[in-house]
Amino acid sequence: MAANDNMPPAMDKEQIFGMAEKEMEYRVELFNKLTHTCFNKCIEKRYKESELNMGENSCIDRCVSKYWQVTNLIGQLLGSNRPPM
Amino acid sequence: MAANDNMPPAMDKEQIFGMAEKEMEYRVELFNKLTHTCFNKCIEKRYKESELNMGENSCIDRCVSKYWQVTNLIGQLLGSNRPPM
Amino acid sequence: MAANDNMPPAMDKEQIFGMAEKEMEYRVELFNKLTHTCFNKCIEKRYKESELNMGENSCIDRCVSKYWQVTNLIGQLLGSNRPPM
Amino acid sequence: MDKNLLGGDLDSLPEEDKQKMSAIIDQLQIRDSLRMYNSLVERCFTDCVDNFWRKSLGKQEETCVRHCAEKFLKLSMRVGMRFAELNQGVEIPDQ
Amino acid sequence: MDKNLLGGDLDSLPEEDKQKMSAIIDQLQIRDSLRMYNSLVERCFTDCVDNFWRKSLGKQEETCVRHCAEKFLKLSMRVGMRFAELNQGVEIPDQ
Amino acid sequence: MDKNLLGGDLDSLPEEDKQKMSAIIDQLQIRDSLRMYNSLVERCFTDCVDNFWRKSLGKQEETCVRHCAEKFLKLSMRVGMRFAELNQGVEIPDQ
Repeated sequence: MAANDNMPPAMDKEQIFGMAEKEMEYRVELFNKLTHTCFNKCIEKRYKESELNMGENSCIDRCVSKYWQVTNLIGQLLGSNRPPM
Repeated sequence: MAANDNMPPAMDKEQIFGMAEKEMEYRVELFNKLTHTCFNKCIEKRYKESELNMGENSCIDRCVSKYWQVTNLIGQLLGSNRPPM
Repeated sequence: MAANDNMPPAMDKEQIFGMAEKEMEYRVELFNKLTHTCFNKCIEKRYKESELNMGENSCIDRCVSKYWQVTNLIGQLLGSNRPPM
Repeated sequence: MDKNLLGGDLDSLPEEDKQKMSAIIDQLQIRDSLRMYNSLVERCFTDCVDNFWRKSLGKQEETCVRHCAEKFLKLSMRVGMRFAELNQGVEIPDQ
Repeated sequence: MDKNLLGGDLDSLPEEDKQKMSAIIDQLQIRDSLRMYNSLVERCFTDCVDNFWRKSLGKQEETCVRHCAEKFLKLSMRVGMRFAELNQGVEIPDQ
Repeated sequence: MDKNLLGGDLDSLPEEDKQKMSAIIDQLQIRDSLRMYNSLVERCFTDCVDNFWRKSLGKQEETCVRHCAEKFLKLSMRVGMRFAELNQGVEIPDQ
């Protein structure tokens, strides 16, 4: 940490962009895992039609809501005091 | 898009290499998913021998062919009018 | 390979850092796959308590040891004569 | 994934940084959509294709793949909407 | 993942390279811990949440998620210790 | 993965770009082969090792791992050949 003080500012900026990139990668991954997990939980695998039916739609809404809560809960356990996004 | 006009050419080139890299990552991932999926579909999990038998070999050929067709089919649905590679 | 001889040294250094980065990514991935695989093999999915019990603890130790051996075994098959890390 | 979910506060950055950030976001979106394509193919193939007696997709398999992909895209849009609401602190009304 | 498992021989490098290597390691660690967070959520959600009649997590689901995550973290630490021993050539005693 | 499947038209590029592109391809191939190694270990371990009463691999487990890995490598080569044919528009004969 102390070493930061005499690092060139260009290096610092590089790292800030690097951090922002990792943060965005995390959001993309969160969204993708959420989507695939709720697909597994809510969609019937026979694929008889291409529309989402009412049951699937409410399942999706509740799945997203519960996934969000689990993300927050585990975030607290991991000791990060910030929201998932 | 309009902003592109006054961007330095170096930036442009950077982006072209970035695009080419993503495209190649996509091909590597396609090939890996294809390989793992056809392994799951065609190979018996008891691993009694180290050779592929005749049944496994024809299964692999057809699996690759059908996977290719599914890639094209979903590519059309996604609105990209280009072949998978 | 021959082309390497007249490449600028800056390029060389870039590639060395690139190699080191891929090598570290490999170690991180090895560790993560090991962790998830041994979780799947050793932990009971009912999650009745938050402590690891004695049976789980010895299972984990043996799982890590066997995973290590499989990594070495497959490394030999792939023809790389170096240890997994 | 929607661009707005990636980075919200680009406006506060100086012009040069904004451009660089925007380029990073573009690259991530391209990579993400190519990965989504790959994982959608893998999922629908795995769920719909189980017969390897012929090398061509049967009519029933094709319909299954279409439905699978369309359901996935609709679900993905709905998840995106709900996700955006949660990010903005909107409560999802129960049932 | 522990920093020592990533790169052991940084000291032998010239100062400039050491800094660059150290920055690469930092970036990998940030990415790794964010990925671990994501995959832990996915695992514990998948194992613990199966009822979608309500939009809020039930008491039992919450306990299950806590236990799942705590077990994972303890296992991950133990795996890290055993892994480090194997890297240093220490034999794990059988029994 | 075979280099030819990654980028076919390098020859049309100017020398400097060709070198840069070639370096990108090299890096992707290294990463890909390390990932393949990792996923092969995970797959064969998961399929072949189920007994945790001892810390050493049994004879039967070792044979299983060998067969698993060898089958995977043979399958991977065959998939690569078929894949290359499809990329070049060659039809796979049905039968």
